[in-house]
Amino acid sequence: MQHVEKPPILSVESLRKVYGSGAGAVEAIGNLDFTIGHNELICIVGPSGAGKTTFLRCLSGLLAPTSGQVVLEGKKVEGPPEGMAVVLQEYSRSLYPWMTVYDNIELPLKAKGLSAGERKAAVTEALAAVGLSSSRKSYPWQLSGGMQQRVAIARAIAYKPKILVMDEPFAAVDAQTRADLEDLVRDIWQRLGVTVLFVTHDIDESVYLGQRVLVLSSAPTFIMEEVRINLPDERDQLSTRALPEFARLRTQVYELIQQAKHVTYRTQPAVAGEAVSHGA
Amino acid sequence: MQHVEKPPILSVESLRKVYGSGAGAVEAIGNLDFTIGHNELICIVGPSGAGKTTFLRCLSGLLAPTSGQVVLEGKKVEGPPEGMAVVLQEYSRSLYPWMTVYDNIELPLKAKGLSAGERKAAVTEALAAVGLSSSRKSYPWQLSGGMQQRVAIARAIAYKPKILVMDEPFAAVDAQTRADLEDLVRDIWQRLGVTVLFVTHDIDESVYLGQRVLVLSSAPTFIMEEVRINLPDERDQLSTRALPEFARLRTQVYELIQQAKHVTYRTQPAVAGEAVSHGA
Amino acid sequence: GSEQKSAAANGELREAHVGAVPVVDVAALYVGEKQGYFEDEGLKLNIEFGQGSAAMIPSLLNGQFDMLYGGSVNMLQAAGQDLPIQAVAVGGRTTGVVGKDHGGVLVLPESGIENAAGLEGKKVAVNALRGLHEVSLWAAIKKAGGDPKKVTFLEMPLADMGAALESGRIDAASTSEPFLGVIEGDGAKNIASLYAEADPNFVTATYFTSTKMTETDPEFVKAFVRALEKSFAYADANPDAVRAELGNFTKIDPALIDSMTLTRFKWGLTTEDVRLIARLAADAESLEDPDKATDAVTAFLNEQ
Amino acid sequence: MNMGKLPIWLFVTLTVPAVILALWTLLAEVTESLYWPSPLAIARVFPKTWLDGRMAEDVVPSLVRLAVGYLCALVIGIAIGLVVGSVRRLRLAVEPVFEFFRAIPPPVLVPIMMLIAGIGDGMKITVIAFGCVWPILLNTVEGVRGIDGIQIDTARSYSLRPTQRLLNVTIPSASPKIFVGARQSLAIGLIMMVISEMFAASNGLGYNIVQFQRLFQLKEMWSGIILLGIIGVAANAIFKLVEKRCLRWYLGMQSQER
Amino acid sequence: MTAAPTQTKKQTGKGSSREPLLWGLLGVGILLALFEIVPRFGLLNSRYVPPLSDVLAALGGQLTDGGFWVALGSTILGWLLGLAIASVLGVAGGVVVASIPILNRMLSSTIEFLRPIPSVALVPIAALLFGTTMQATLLLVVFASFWQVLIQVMYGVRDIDRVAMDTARTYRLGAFWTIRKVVWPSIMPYVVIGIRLAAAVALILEITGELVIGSPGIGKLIVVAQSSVATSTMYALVLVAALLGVLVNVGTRHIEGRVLFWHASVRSEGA
Ligand SMILES: Nc1ncnc2c1ncn2[C@@H]1O[C@H](COP(=O)(O)OP(=O)(O)OP(=O)(O)O)[C@@H](O)[C@H]1O
Ligand SMILES: Nc1ncnc2c1ncn2[C@@H]1O[C@H](COP(=O)(O)OP(=O)(O)OP(=O)(O)O)[C@@H](O)[C@H]1O
Ligand SMILES: [Mg+2]
Ligand SMILES: [Mg+2]
Repeated sequence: MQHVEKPPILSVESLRKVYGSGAGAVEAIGNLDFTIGHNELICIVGPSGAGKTTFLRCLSGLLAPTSGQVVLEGKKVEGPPEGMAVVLQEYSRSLYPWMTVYDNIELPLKAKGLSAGERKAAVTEALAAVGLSSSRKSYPWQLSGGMQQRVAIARAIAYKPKILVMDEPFAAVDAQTRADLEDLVRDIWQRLGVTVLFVTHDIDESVYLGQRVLVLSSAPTFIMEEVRINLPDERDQLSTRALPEFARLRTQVYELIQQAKHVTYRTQPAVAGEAVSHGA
Repeated sequence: MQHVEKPPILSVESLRKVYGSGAGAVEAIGNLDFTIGHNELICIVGPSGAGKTTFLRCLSGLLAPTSGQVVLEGKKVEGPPEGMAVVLQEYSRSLYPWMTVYDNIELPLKAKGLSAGERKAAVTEALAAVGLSSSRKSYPWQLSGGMQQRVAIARAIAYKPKILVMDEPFAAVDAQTRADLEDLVRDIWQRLGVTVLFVTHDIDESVYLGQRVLVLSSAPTFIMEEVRINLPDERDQLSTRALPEFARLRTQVYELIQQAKHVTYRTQPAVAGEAVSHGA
Repeated sequence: GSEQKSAAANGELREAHVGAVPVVDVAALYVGEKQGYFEDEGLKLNIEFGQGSAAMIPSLLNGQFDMLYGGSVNMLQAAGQDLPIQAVAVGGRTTGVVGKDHGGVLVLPESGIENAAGLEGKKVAVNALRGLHEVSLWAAIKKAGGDPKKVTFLEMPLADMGAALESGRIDAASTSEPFLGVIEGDGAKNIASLYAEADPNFVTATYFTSTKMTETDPEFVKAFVRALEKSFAYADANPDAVRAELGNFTKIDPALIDSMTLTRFKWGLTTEDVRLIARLAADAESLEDPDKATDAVTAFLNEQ
Repeated sequence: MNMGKLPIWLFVTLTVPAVILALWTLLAEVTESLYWPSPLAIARVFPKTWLDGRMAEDVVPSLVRLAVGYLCALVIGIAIGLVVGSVRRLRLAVEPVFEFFRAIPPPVLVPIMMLIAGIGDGMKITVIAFGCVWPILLNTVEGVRGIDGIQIDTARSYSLRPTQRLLNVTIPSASPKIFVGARQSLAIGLIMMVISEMFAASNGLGYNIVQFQRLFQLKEMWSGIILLGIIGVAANAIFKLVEKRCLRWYLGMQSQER
Repeated sequence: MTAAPTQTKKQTGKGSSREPLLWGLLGVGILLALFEIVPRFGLLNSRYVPPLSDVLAALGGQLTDGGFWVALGSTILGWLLGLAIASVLGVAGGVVVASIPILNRMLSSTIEFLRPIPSVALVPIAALLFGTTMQATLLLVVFASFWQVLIQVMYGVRDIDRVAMDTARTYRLGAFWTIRKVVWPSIMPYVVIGIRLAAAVALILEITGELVIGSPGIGKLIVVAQSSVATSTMYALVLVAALLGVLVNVGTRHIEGRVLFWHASVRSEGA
């Protein structure tokens, strides 16, 4: 496929995932094959039920692929790899109700072996970044949906991962907060050299954030198209979004998604011409 | 406040909600006071953690307000009123994991006393409307996030309520599906004469859908502004969103939300001048 | 805690752990202790109560108990199954007086049952199936001309028989003091003195120990037996002392104690006493090989 | 595929029992205690003890009582548990009462039951049901209490009728916990079966075990215990089948691929 | 963390800390009243089930008796010790067995085999190993109550939220933190029931053990009372045992309110 400039940190090799077996089997991922470079910011978009979450679960070692593999820094992923933080789509269930917001964010840091002082600094900073400093002593179930989601994001940020994987992380927050968080992600990405994989349904967001946008087809999914985002590296909410190139890209992605709904990967050379040629 | 043309179906009277008591108390709703007419489509926007979900819970009788009341068709709401369907923000937890998608949607219809034939027709239609006809026999936990959300929507639609209350119902679906569902809601609203209350974080969506957009301040919340959407009743995704009036309205709402983050209702005449004058 | 203290105080006294059940017979031990008979032999008694020998024999075998008081039939059954135990002395005995014994079979007056033979076809409660009561009852029934095989025996704790009898759930209750007196007092009729009818010299209970004990420490066993003999003699002569002790180690109502029929503290246990019980037990299908059991359990007695 | 799995299955299920048996045999041979007969000796007495008539006369009646008692406990435990779990104040009031009864040892309790339920099968079934009911009851109560608030809210907002709520929401939601209680009770039922037959019985598996013990027929007693264990394993297998059917959704959900 | 329970307690409002106790007292009060009324009015023969007032009188007699207190002390000691051992073993074993599928499958038949073994059958072995000491009874107590906790915990592990576990895995919390901060709180509702079930079983076996084997405790006093036709005294002793059981309930409920404040079962009742 397209050329990746930076040395690859992650390569996905003919990944395929089928849930269940026999008559009730659901093929979620048809075939995924691509690489991601160091410190890239990749956005993934695709129709609802395409297989994005499934892909992220395979990538983060939570789910064993049916065939194919994910190779991270030269090692095959078989369990959750070190230095990766994942914000799961089910954010509210990923927070532990028996811990305060603060403790929820601190826990992975404890496991990582940070000292008390470092932990405190990291948690406080992350909470401030998502605008929840005042809720640190609350329990997750005392927070609104959007606040819970931000706690999950704060936990991932405080972890200072090498790879940050986020599954629709801003779905439940308002437009203003969303914009702030988008800038936060880009900032972290640029400042800390993190590699970011970002699943979203917001087309503008994918264009605004990413260096590349992968458009997935509906399940069983494959990469329908890869859109390079040739926007300047310095982006900001007002000016970047006003660029004509931005408008062009978002229209391009939008149209691809509209197509994506009707295209799926078929292992047998059956009907959809494009899909087959792509898969082969 | 503003004048409502249609006879009110619902009036919210100095509603206030404080979670907990004593030192740990959180005031979610400062003061809400407004009415909704028959067959109106109201969108509610506001910062994350404002109190939107809290308000919807009070309105639907799931939560007792601290003071004030909600009056529906002349009766004070004290428990979930009949003829109302609610799509909760925690959509995935609102589906019963022990029932298939089909059964989940059918259950409320049974409660309503529909005959088997009617139920079947209603469920099938609703499933088709949200694009999940092929998943009717799956269990909710076998679906992707967006699919689960669509099941919750299908359940509300199949119920054919008089009042439809939706809390960020399209947060987890892709742009294309979202557009389809938006049109579905408007279609139902127009065709069946339903009154709709719709909480969203998507500003475009609120403008595209609503007749009025209520902008809430951050918690403790009150109505910061009410924006009338004077767009033609016949809307469609391409042409309506291209109207200059649409652009103006979305900018207006966007700016209001940016303000909203910094304004809260204070019972004591303390600082924020506007808030107090509004509450008084 | 208290054991160690007293052992330290009387350095020369050997502690004798005796397992028993809280019944009249055991009063002999308390009487003897009070009279100093055991101290004279260099022993200090430490009596512990349990529910029955089946659960206590393991503790005897592992050395927790030095001596056990238990039903004679039980002892034979254990010996019959090759458990290494030895009878050392008599524990209790029938009074030998029909109608005035410490064990009896009670029926409701209106039941029309007149004697042991009348139990045929009836439900009779005993405190342990194939135990002392059932074995002696078989003998009593046979003596009265009945067929014990036609009797339905049911197992029931002594304490619960009164209620069951009164409500008609059982037809007869084979019980012993103090329950005997209580239920009789409530109006039940005593139709058979089962021990006395089985044999006027019937040994109801014995003291026994482990074979290992008789081999490793026969002196202790002999000392215990000597002290016990004196205790029996004293108890036989002074029933009031026995009644007084009963008030101390049981919770029996004082009024009841005065009217209770006591066991007969007659000393002496011979191989023939044991064999008789073994035969009766075998007749009652409760023991397989009476001679083998007798021989096994009386080895120590015979050495004397 | 199945042929290939069989040896693995055999290995997995039989290794631990085999090791335990071996150790036991070794221990028995070394200590030569009458109280620890070797499995070989037990196996030798087993057929004569249980297969000659006792199966029909003792084991079957016991199992019938067990089944009846267990089913009663199931019905009563779930019914009371659903009510008590739903009404907080009722729960607060009756829970100590439950504990009160639960703490009474059967040797004391059975005689009281004899006063009420007689000495026949009724009493024995009552004793079994009494023992089995608590794990079911407690787990049902907790199951009902622990239902996700959102699930209840959904039921309320769609105005489900009480029976519909009970059948479609409360019971399924509590069912994983109810099944834990039912599983616990399975073993307790067997134990209570033995205990119930210590009183006023003249047949039954438990009755025989107690008699063997009383008569110092220890090999026979152990064979009875082994039989109990076998029944336990068999009952559990049946239980698992039922659970698999009733909790298909739950097991599917929890055992999703990770 | 420590501040939390008070915070939630406040939320439940209306002097709720005392309210459960009042309801509990009401329940027990009605029960005790029944115990007085039923024998008094001859619904049950008062010789065999004496009315409460007689039992209380007998209890009064016991309370002044030093031997009773010693016995009660050793019963409580044996009981709590056995319960503690069973709980620790049960929780540890349950977590280990349930979280390692192969171990689970290898052990399941053995567990099912051992569970229904009645403790009465184990009496001789316990007595053989330990005689009439406390340990013999302790063995019975632990053996019987262990299974309750074990099964409860095994099911608790099965019920851990998948997403919660996935989160722990992605952050590589490791066995220590995962068990301490994720598994343990998740299975807590199950553990509480397990310990409550085990507490009653342990108490029953402690007393039965004393009763049958003759190890020290109130069970032994029950034997003496039973064989002495001292029915009221016997029921007084049983009443003591039952009240210990009620104490368990009060205790676990208190603990539950503290450690499960976050759980739906506690939270929903507060609102
Ligand atoms: N546990 C499961 N068992 C069976 N099928 C599943 C399971 N989980 C997901 N699927 C199926 O796999 C497909 C992809 O699901 P996935 O969650 O990856 O979608 P997604 O792209 O994340 O969608 P969304 O944007 O709605 O979250 C869906 O068709 C879904 O029905
Ligand atoms: N159970 C609770 N206990 C205490 N505080 C709560 C509780 N639920 C909500 N709150 C608080 O009330 C406020 C409003 O919450 P609400 O869920 O209504 O917000 P929202 O407007 O729906 O936000 P979002 O858009 O993020 O869903 C928040 O500050 C939240 O912390
Ligand atoms: Mg997804
Ligand atoms: Mg909300």
